[in-house]
Parts: sequence; structure tokens; C-alpha cells
Amino acid sequence: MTVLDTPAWRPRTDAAPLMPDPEPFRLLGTPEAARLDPALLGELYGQLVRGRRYNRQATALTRQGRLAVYPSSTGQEACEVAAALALGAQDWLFPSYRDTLAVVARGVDPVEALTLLRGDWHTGYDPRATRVAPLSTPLSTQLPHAVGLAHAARVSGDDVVALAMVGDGGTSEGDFHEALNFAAVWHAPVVFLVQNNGFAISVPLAKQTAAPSLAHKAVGYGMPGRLVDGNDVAAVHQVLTEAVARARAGGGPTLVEAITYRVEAHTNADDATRYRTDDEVAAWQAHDPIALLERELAGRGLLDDALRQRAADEAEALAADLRTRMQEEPRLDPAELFAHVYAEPTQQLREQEAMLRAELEAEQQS
Amino acid sequence: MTVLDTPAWRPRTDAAPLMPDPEPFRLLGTPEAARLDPALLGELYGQLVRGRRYNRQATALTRQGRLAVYPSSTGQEACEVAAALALGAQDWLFPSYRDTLAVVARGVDPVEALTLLRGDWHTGYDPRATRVAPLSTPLSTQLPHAVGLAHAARVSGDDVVALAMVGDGGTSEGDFHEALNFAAVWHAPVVFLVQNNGFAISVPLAKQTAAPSLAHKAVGYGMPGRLVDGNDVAAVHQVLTEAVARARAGGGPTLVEAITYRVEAHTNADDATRYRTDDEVAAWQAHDPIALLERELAGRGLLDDALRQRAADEAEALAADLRTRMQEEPRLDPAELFAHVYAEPTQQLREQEAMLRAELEAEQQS
Amino acid sequence: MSAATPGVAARPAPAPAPPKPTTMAQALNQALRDAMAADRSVHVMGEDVGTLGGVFRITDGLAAEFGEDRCTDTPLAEAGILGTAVGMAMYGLRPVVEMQFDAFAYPAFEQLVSHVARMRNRTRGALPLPLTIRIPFGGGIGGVEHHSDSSEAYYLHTPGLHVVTPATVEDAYGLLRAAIASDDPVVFMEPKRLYWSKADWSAQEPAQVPPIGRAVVRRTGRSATLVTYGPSVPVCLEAAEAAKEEGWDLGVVDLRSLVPFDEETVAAAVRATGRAVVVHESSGFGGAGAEIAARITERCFHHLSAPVLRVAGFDIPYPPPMLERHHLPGVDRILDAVGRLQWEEA
Amino acid sequence: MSAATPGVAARPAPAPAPPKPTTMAQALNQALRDAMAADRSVHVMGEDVGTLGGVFRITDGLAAEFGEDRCTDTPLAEAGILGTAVGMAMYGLRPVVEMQFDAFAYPAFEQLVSHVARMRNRTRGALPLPLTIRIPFGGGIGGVEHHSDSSEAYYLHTPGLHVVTPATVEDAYGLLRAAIASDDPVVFMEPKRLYWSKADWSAQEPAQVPPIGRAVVRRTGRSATLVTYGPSVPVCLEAAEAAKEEGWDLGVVDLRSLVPFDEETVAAAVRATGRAVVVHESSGFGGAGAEIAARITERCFHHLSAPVLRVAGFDIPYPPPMLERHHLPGVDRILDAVGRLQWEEA
Ligand SMILES: Cc1ncc(C[n+]2csc(CCOP(=O)(O)OP(=O)(O)O)c2C)c(N)n1
Ligand SMILES: Cc1ncc(C[n+]2csc(CCOP(=O)(O)OP(=O)(O)O)c2C)c(N)n1
Ligand SMILES: [Mg+2]
Ligand SMILES: [Mg+2]
Repeated sequence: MTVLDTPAWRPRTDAAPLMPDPEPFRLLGTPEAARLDPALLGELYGQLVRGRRYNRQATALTRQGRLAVYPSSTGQEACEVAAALALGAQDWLFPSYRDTLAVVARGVDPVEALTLLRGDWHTGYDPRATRVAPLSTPLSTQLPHAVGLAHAARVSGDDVVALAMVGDGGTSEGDFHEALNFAAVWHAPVVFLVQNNGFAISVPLAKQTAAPSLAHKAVGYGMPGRLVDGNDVAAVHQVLTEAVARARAGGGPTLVEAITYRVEAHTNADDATRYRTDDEVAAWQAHDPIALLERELAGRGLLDDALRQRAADEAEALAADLRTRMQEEPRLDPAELFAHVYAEPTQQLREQEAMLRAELEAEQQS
Repeated sequence: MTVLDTPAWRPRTDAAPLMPDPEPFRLLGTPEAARLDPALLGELYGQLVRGRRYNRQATALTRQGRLAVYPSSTGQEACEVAAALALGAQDWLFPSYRDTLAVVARGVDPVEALTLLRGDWHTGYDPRATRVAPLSTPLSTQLPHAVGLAHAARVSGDDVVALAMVGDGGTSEGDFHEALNFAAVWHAPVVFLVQNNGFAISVPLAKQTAAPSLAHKAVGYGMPGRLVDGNDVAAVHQVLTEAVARARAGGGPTLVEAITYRVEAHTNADDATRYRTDDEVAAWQAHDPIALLERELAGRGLLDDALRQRAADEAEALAADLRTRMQEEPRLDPAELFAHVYAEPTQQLREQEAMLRAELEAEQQS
Repeated sequence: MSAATPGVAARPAPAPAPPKPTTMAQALNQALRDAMAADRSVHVMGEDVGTLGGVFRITDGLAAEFGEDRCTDTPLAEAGILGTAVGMAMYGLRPVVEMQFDAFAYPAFEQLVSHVARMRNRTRGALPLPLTIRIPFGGGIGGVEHHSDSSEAYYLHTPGLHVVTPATVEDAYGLLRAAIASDDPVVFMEPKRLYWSKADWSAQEPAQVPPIGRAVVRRTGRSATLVTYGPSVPVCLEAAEAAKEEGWDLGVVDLRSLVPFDEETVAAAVRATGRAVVVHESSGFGGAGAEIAARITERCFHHLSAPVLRVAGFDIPYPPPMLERHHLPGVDRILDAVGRLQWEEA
Repeated sequence: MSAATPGVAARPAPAPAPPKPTTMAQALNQALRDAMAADRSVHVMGEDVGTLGGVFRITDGLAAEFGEDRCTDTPLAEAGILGTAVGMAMYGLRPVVEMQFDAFAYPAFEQLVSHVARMRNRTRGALPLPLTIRIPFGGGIGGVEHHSDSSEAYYLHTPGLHVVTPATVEDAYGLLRAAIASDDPVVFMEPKRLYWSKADWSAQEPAQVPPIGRAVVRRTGRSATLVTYGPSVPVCLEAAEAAKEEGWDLGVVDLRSLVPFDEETVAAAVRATGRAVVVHESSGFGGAGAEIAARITERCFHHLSAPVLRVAGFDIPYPPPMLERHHLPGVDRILDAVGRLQWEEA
């Protein structure tokens, strides 16, 4: 008998099935794409076009001073849309600060989704009602939330999966590690979607990790890792749908890395020319998620004028609605600052509120 | 041209060479052991025996109230000793709170190594002079320090490797993740030694991780992972020596998981019967690191009375010295509390020191 | 059943038991047990809280009684513990998190400050977090470095958190029940050197739950008022006893709750004497005592015969075991401060 | 050459330049550049500090001038950044860490409190950590959640750290040079809304390095004293100007350093007027103002005609951009507080 037969050392999980295929999974343009449901492709197409338009409109709103800031997901719409569509109504989405589009694609009111970035409050929608967590500004901190929620649902016997989104940069945070580890140990029904868009603000992936891929991190937690072409909306949708189904069936968490590209600057406040070339951007634009899908649709004779038109109309309607409603000044009540700190305001908060009210009255009178 | 030919996606490191062999590396009792240098085996043997005695003496000192607490490394001496011996004089050791023995094996005065646990100060030795960082109580926090120091040495052109020790429980902390990632990205000359002793206080490994092994985490950072029988001192020594050499040669960091067992309770204050069986302990004691080495030495005709006697004598000498010197009351100056907070005490600290001095004088006079 | 619905009591309420000698540790354990029995959404989690029952045995027996899903040994990662607890609370559970020692709560600081304290406010009240974070704090038990911190000042400066700390066996039970019942996050600071303090007591069910935010006058006095909390309460009571020899009649206010802060009780007690000393164990500079002293002064200035003084730990990292007695505010240091309350000018 | 030896200046000191309009951001950039040129052991590190030059451009051009090993874009992990910087400082380098925004320093809290603040003390002086941690702080720039925190109260309550904050272009340069030159860890809080404030100034080499720990009287006054720091200094100066209309002659003390705290300068200024208002942006409860007010009261009690009052941010999470102006202490709120200094009783 050797040391390794002792009770404390047992061969644990087999690593091989957890390892990602180093070649990102793709569907569009491959023979398998032929099996894809035209209705699904049509829906994905509509959502992509709508998403692109939403990004464009939101960016325009920053120029008009209607938004404080907007981190655009232009170029990443395939991931945003697929994440939203992979979930059932009872499931929860945990977006990062860049994922307003996923929130909108999940059905949250587009104006409410922008509350944070407009600056009238921190979160504009009701997370419980929409089953969408607040957009998370501190990177990766939303990941343990997703794990805890999924775990809570599981121990409550409820059929709920959580899908959490994070960027390539966010994978370097300790919270990423702790969340994945808890998820694996607890076998929580959660899917982690890393959008590897090549940059964390100005920092390229090579300064962020030396790993073969971010998906390879999965094996270190004992969960499967999958690598997918993040601009191939059909592929992302399929990989996420499988991961959600696996979680739902009690199969535990999955880590998905989607390789994509942030076509615009980090936010409207950023100058991306300081850290990357126009050529690089152009190369990625040649592999635009909408273009890839259009090519597929066209190849299968599905890209008719009706589809195009419907997509364009829906996108314009969304943008027009957004434009109109964002022109309205938001209803602001400074006294609300004190309303939600606690269930009941403390005596000190009541005094501070009274002081502010007196000031506001004095202001109005002068 | 597909998306994946674009500048941002290049095949990164190949994962295969990073993957640990799922069977822990062993030497003792294998044919390869025949090639091991008898002098090295003799030295390792002496250190193991000395280390076991040191653990026993320190535990005895807790019962006499001479130490506030002692987290024993009994059963883990092979890792402790091998870690110390794998390093050159110019290298740095970053021990966790359980690794007093590694500190002593590296040559630090055994009484100074116990300052923290005796309670007369926090660290008793000079880290710069000994190139041993303070025993780290907050788990895993020493790992980024090791990476930073190794990186600093490298960018300064100095030949210095850092070896950092951590427990299986410590691998769950965010600091573990961040340290390994920085090390890999910076290609820092650092070796991480995880002593997987099966428990974090009462929590067994299965509640800590679902990974195939802790060594498998390496691939997610892009560094090689190695799994070794942590009770096989020759194997641990060889694996660490190779990793140190690799780091020194500019090959970057390595993660080593040594599988071992904490034979005693977590500390003298812990009651291990609450969470594990005597059988489990007994099974591991049958695979004791000293016994394993003795079997090897005996098989090669190297375990003569002289070796045994020398080892026992050295161990007794160490224990006797420790006993004697630990009976002395440590020199304590309460005013020292104010001496090292800053290079220069602030005015407030000077006033507080004056107050304390006045109190002490009043105490003496009464 | 959705976990958001508080569960029905899993067992009948225990018959009121006669008071018997009980330690604070036992009362805390009882509070957890009763809360878990009364409400299925209460979940206990942390390092070693399950099989071991916690390094201080506060969670002893809970895993056996309620199962590992209700009392869970987590992986060793404090940010992960608190972060997952946030998610559980988002789903409607009432997690009770144990941080093993005060200094080991620091890795969870971002989750605490950026999420726990803000989620209700962030979501306009839609997502309250009924979370209790138990943190054993303070020194006096001969702990090595990082085992004796007093971190309450960090928490009380963080809007959105309640911060409470018991000083008696009875309050330990009542305040912990109240904390768990609260729909707001509560940082529950347990004075670890009082874990083994005893009183004749037994739990009443339905629990006598004192509202969070009420200070209590432990002793009325006419000469000066000691304002304190947690581990320093017994020290102040001892000082008040010793002060009689000097001819001082000292009152003692036990804050119990740092946030919300009970200004009325404190101000009334201080106005009655015109002199106050604030006592706590953590470092004085920027400590809780600063807020208390400043606030008393703002409210009671014209009633004060002397400045409000503070007796606190020195402005140094917590000392090693053999030197900690010099750091901790003791009876003599408190009496010295009382002596400096400018009696000649009274 | 070991990195422990400060390097020889890599280039000759620049000839003194004539003062020219300079922003605080430029002065900070110049301070880093000059410190790196003067001492090879100075290393700048953080998120986006290299190629981009930092989101506020404070590190602009440093990577190009000194190389990526001296000005390093790190992975995105604040605990890792500070933790590796600790190791670099252990080896003898002088790391200057940038935290991108105040709230994103929280993940590094454990490294800061448990190691940065304690390493010198832990090792009886053998292992000082000459580390500078730059943290842009405060609001007023329309930042969304987590971009406007004021976290100085957490740091000033942590023994072993120096905490400084400049309010002028000149001090930004001088204090940053002093922080980098210090053998102790310095938390260097940069008032981000003053980044674009301008003055006629140019760096002198050898640097005029003011000692850390000295407050400065920005304006003498006879009626009352405003005690403040960082982003609130210009607001207080404006208030003092406006107060003239009300017939008040207000002094303004700029603390510059919260730790060490310059009691002499503050006490002298307050004694001269007998009235004081402490002003800062962070939440009042348990904020820096509590310590300052308590301390002034302890030292100046019999010189005070009124309690020391505080004007601070409300005890709420930092508001969204559209509401932040209601939170920030402005001229009116300061003058209101001055008006409450019980003038009738003077
Ligand atoms: C904890 C934390 N640190 C720093 C930041 C500042 N910050 C905002 S976005 C960003 C880069 C994020 O990169 P990545 O995770 O790749 O997401 P992406 O922006 O590409 O979507 C940084 C550093 C933050 N929001 N949170
Ligand atoms: C950050 C932190 N959290 C919690 C603790 C309390 N603690 C001390 S030892 C220990 C278990 C450590 O387990 P492991 O890492 O496996 O090391 P071992 O004790 O087995 O050597 C815990 C939880 C700590 N020291 N630091
Ligand atoms: Mg990115
Ligand atoms: Mg262990």
C-alpha cells in the first residue's frame, strides 16, 4: 500500500472532459449551420440589428449630454444577445457594466436599463421582477452573487439558472476565482460567460493572462471550459443554451469564453488610438457578427427584404423610442437620497433630510 | 479568413505541457531512487528527524504555556525540509503560518522563528538578513509578496528565486489566483508549493475544491503544474529543485502540489476528533515521511547506527537548546510598541508613549 | 415553495426554561438555533461552521440539526463567502455569515462596502439584503497577530450597514435575533473575550427582540458618564465601582448599537453629569470614540464642564500577546481620564 | 547593482523653468517623472498606467520614457497590484501604485491593513515598506456609482499608514515627491475634481519637498476657522470670501496630511477664533471630521465659544451624478454652519 491509497487521496475528477477544445467553436459558415432552425436565426438576426442600433443610439446620447457615459458593446452584440436568449423566464442574468444590451435583449425597458449611465439613479429596473441583477461596476463582484443566487435556488428546490457575464480583464480579479470555486464545490446551476474582447480598457490580453485560453481556467475548478467564436451568434447561443441546460439538469457550472472584439473605444470618454491600430479594428470589423450571420442567411436564401426590413424597422422603433424618452428630464427628488439607505431612516438621516429640504425651500424662495 | 485569424486571437500557450501528471510523482521505493545521492538522502534524513523533534518540542512548549499556540507540521516534515533545502542562499522563502519548520530548516534561529507563536513580538528574525519573509497568518496574502519580490529581483538583474508556501485551503483565496496570474504574466522566478494536507482546520479537501487536483490549476495561468507525493522527501526535493532551477533559468513560475497529511490537530487548541477518524490518521502514519525514507535507506544499506545516532543527537541538541532558551523570559519593553509604527513616531504616538511610561512608573512605585 | 417565503417553524417553540448559568457563546448558539428553527430561510455559512461548529463553537450542533445546506462549511475565501451570501439574500434567504476572526473579514471589504451596504439603496428598495455578518472582534485572549483587531470604525463609517455589539449574555441573544430578523444588513461584532462570560439566563420564545439602535444605561451616575460598548462595558462597570473610592459616582452607557446611534440616550446621560469619557478598545485615532465625542459635544456643549475625553487603544497595530495588556484600556486608564475632567473648574 | 540601492539620476536635473499655467494632473505627472529620473528604484504600476498613461493621464509618457518595467500595466486585480508592490518594496524598490478609482481600492484592503500598514512594525523596523498608493478620490465629476467615493476615514484609522492629500498644484507636486521619498507607506489621495485646476507653477529640482504632516493656514481669520483638506479646500476659500458679506472673517486651514495630524497648527488657528467648522466631502458619521472635531475640543475646550461643527457629505451611499450636488458640502452649507456657531453668546 502506498501513500496514495490512503483515505485522503482519491483520484478526483478526470481532467480530460473539462478541457476546452483549443479551437473556438463555430457554426456559421460550417456544414452544421445547415441544421440551424431558420426561425431562431431570424430572431437572432433581428436582435443583432436591434442591438447594434441600440449601441449607436446610446453613444449618440452621450454626445448630446443625455448619458453620463456609455460603454458600448458594438462588435460584441452576438454575446450580448445570445446571453439573454439562452435563459428562461425564471432564470437570472448577472450583467457587467458593459452589458446594458443583454439587459435590454432580456426584455428590460431600454430607458430603465440606462438609468445608471444617465445618472438619475444607480439601477432603474427592479431586479426581482426582471430577474436581472444590477449592472455591476466593480468588476467581477457580480460573479459570487450569481453563484449564491443559483445555490439558493437549488437548495430551495427551484428551477433557476444564473448566467453571469464578465470581461477578459475581470478574470484576473480574486472574485472570479472565488466565484468559480464556490460554484464548482456547490455544484451550483450557474454559467459564466467571459467576453474576451481583447482589451481591458487599454490593456491587451497578453498582459492579462499567459493561459492557453481563459476557458482553460475551468479545469482548475473542476468544471468544463468551452471556447467559442464570440462573433458567431449561433455558436454562442448554442454553447450557452447547452450550458444552461446542463446546469438546469443538475450538471453544475460551466465556464464559457467567447472570443470577440470591442470595436468602439472603452467608453465615449476613452481614446482607443492610444493603444491599438486602426488596422486591428478594421480586421475585426471584417468579421462583424451581423455580417457573419447575414452571409449565412444569404447562403441559405433566408436573407430576404422582409427580414431585413423588419429588423431595420424594429431597430429604428427602439432607437426612436429611446431618443424621445431620453429627451425628457428624469423625475428627480433629492429627498429620495435618504429613502433607501435602510428600511427605516435613522434619526441622523431624518435630520439630514430635513436640512436638505429646508435648503431646497430656501433655494426656491430666493 | 475567419474571425480567428485576426490579430487579437492567436493560439497561445499549448496546454499539454502544463498539465500535471495525475499520478503524484514518487521516488522512494521506485527504481529511480537508486540514482539518488546517498549524501543528499543522509542530509534529508537528518533534517526530517530534526524536524519531527522540533515539532514535538514546540508542541510540548504550548502545554507548558511557553508558546501561545503552535500549528504543528508533524507528518508534513518532508515538504517543510525540502522547501528549505531547494533554495540557494540568495533566494527567498515565503512561509505560511504553519511553516516554522521550513524557516528553521533554512537556518533561522529556532527561538527567533517562534517569536510570533510565543507572543513577545510578531516576527523574531530579520527577513532581509535571512531572506525569509515573516510567517504569514492571513492565508495566501504572502503569495503576491513572493511574486513581487521575485519580479523586483528579476528586473534588477539579480539572481533570486522566491519559493512561497500555502495550504490546500489557502488555494481558495483570491490572493492565490492573483498571485499566480501575476507570476505567469510577469514570468517571475517564483515557485508555489501547495501543501495539500487534506484539511483546512476541519474542512476536508472535497469541500474546498472540485478540481482534478490543485496542481491542475496551473494550466489556467499558463504555468506548469506538478503533483508530488508530499511524504516522499526525495520526490518533493527533486520537484522543487527542478522548479527553482527552471525559475532561475528564466523559465518562469511553477505550481507544485504536494499531497501530505496533517497528523496532529490544526493547532494545540483544536480538537481534530470532531471531524476525522483515528483510522484515517493511522493510515497516514503508516506512510510517514521518515518511515518511507528509512525504508529506502535500509533497502540500500545506508541506514546504519551512525546515521541514526547522528540524526537523533542533532535532533536532541536542537530540542534541548529550544527548551533551555524558551524557559528564559523574553526581554520585553512595552515602549517598543511605539518604536516601529513609522520611521519617526508621530506627535500622537510620542504622547501615548509618555503616558504609558508614566503608568509603568506609577505601577512600579506602588 | 420559494425560499423568499419565510418558512414555517420546523418545530414547536420550546417551553420557557428557567434561567441557568449561560455563557455568551451559548446564548449566541441558542439565538442561531432558534432563528433557524423559526425561519427556514435562515442559513448559516462560513469557515468551519459546520462539522466543527466554529472555532469558538458558536455554531455548534447546527449542521447536525438543520443539515449541511442550512449550516455550510464554505471554501476558505471570505470575499466569496460574503459575495455568495449576497446572492443568496438576493434570492430571499437570510444568510448569517461567520467571519472567523476580525482581521479575516478584510478580504470581504469590497463586497461589504460596495454591495452589502448599497444594494437596497442602489435598487430603490427593490433588493434589500437581510444579511447578518458575525465578526468576533477585539483582544484580550492572547491571540497572535491578526486575531485581535477591532474593525468597527470601518463599518460604522459605511452608510447602509447597521453595526451592533452585545456586552451581556442577554443582549447577545436578543441582538443576534434582532439582527437576523432585520431586513437590513447587520454587522454583528462579537466581543470574543466575553464569549465565556456567564449570566443566569435562558431564552424566551417568542424571542424578546430588542430593537436595534437603543443604547442602555447600565449604571446611572452623577459625577461623569462613561460611554462605551462591547468588550469595554465590563471594564467600565469595574471602573465605576473602583471610582467610588475616589468619591466619583460614574454612570455607564452601553451603546449596543453604533449604527443606528442612540443620541437621545447618550445625550441625556451626559447632560445629567456634564462630563463624559468615551471608552473603546480599537485605536483611538479616527475610531468610534471620535464620532461619539464629537456628537456629544455638538449636542451637549453648554452642559459640558470639561471636554469629552477618550480612552482607547493606542494608535499602533494590535500588540503581540505578551504586550496587549498595555494597549487595552483598563480601569486605571479610565480613572486617570476621569481625573482629567477638570474637576477644579466644576 | 541591487535594486535596494537608489539608482543614480539617469539624466541631469532640468534647469529651473519659469512658472507657467499647470494643472494638478500635470504637476502629479511631473512629480512621478522627476522621482523616477532621480531614483531608479521608483516603479509605477497599476491598471492602464503604461500605454494609456492612466485614465486621468497622471502617468502619461512614463512608460515611453522609462520603459515598461518601470511603468507597468498590471493585470486587473487590485489586491494583486498592492500585494506584488509589497513584495517589490520588500526587495528594496519604491513602488508607486495607482488605484484607478477610490472604490476600486477596496479589493486591496486586506493587503493594505494587514501588510502595508504593519510590515515595519511586525519586523521591528527591519522591513520598512517605502510604498506610495495613489488613490483618486471624491466626487463632483459626474461619475457613476463607485467612481466618487471618499475613503480616507478607513485609511486614517489604520496605524502604520500616512494619509495625505493635496489641494493645490504646488502641493500636488511637493507632497507626491515627499510621499515617494518617504520610507513609510503613504496613501496619497488625489482630489480628482481638482485634477484640472490650474496655477502658475513649475517644478524645481532638487525638489522642494515639504515634510509630510504639516498643515498650512491658507487664510487667517478672526471670526471662525474652517478646517478642511483636499477637494474641500477651494470650497472653503470660496465660503470665506462669501462670508465677508455677512461680516465674518473666516480662517481656512488646509490639513494636507491627515496622518500625521498637525495638531499645533490646527489648535493655534482655532484658539485664535474660538470657533471652528470642519468641512469634508465624505460621509460625516465616523469620518475624518469626527476625529478632527474631537481632537480640537480636547485641546481647545476652554477657548471654544461654540461646539466644533461639521459639514460633511450625508450618511448615504454616494449619490448618482444628477443628485450629487445636493450631497457635496457647498458654500451655503458651510455658511449655514458658521451661522450656527452661537454668535449671540459670544
Ligand atoms: C474592481 C474594479 N477595478 C477597476 C475598475 C475600472 N475599470 C472599469 S472597466 C475596466 C476594464 C474592464 O475590462 P474587461 O473586464 O476586459 O471588460 P471590458 O471593458 O472589455 O468589457 C476597468 C479596469 C472597475 N470597474 N472595477
Ligand atoms: C484570510 C484568512 N482567513 C482565515 C484564517 C483562519 N485560518 C487559519 S488556518 C486556517 C485553515 C488553513 O488551511 P490550509 O490552507 O489548508 O492550511 P493548513 O492549516 O492545512 O496548513 C484558517 C481558516 C486565516 N488565517 N486567514
Ligand atoms: Mg475586455
Ligand atoms: Mg490544509
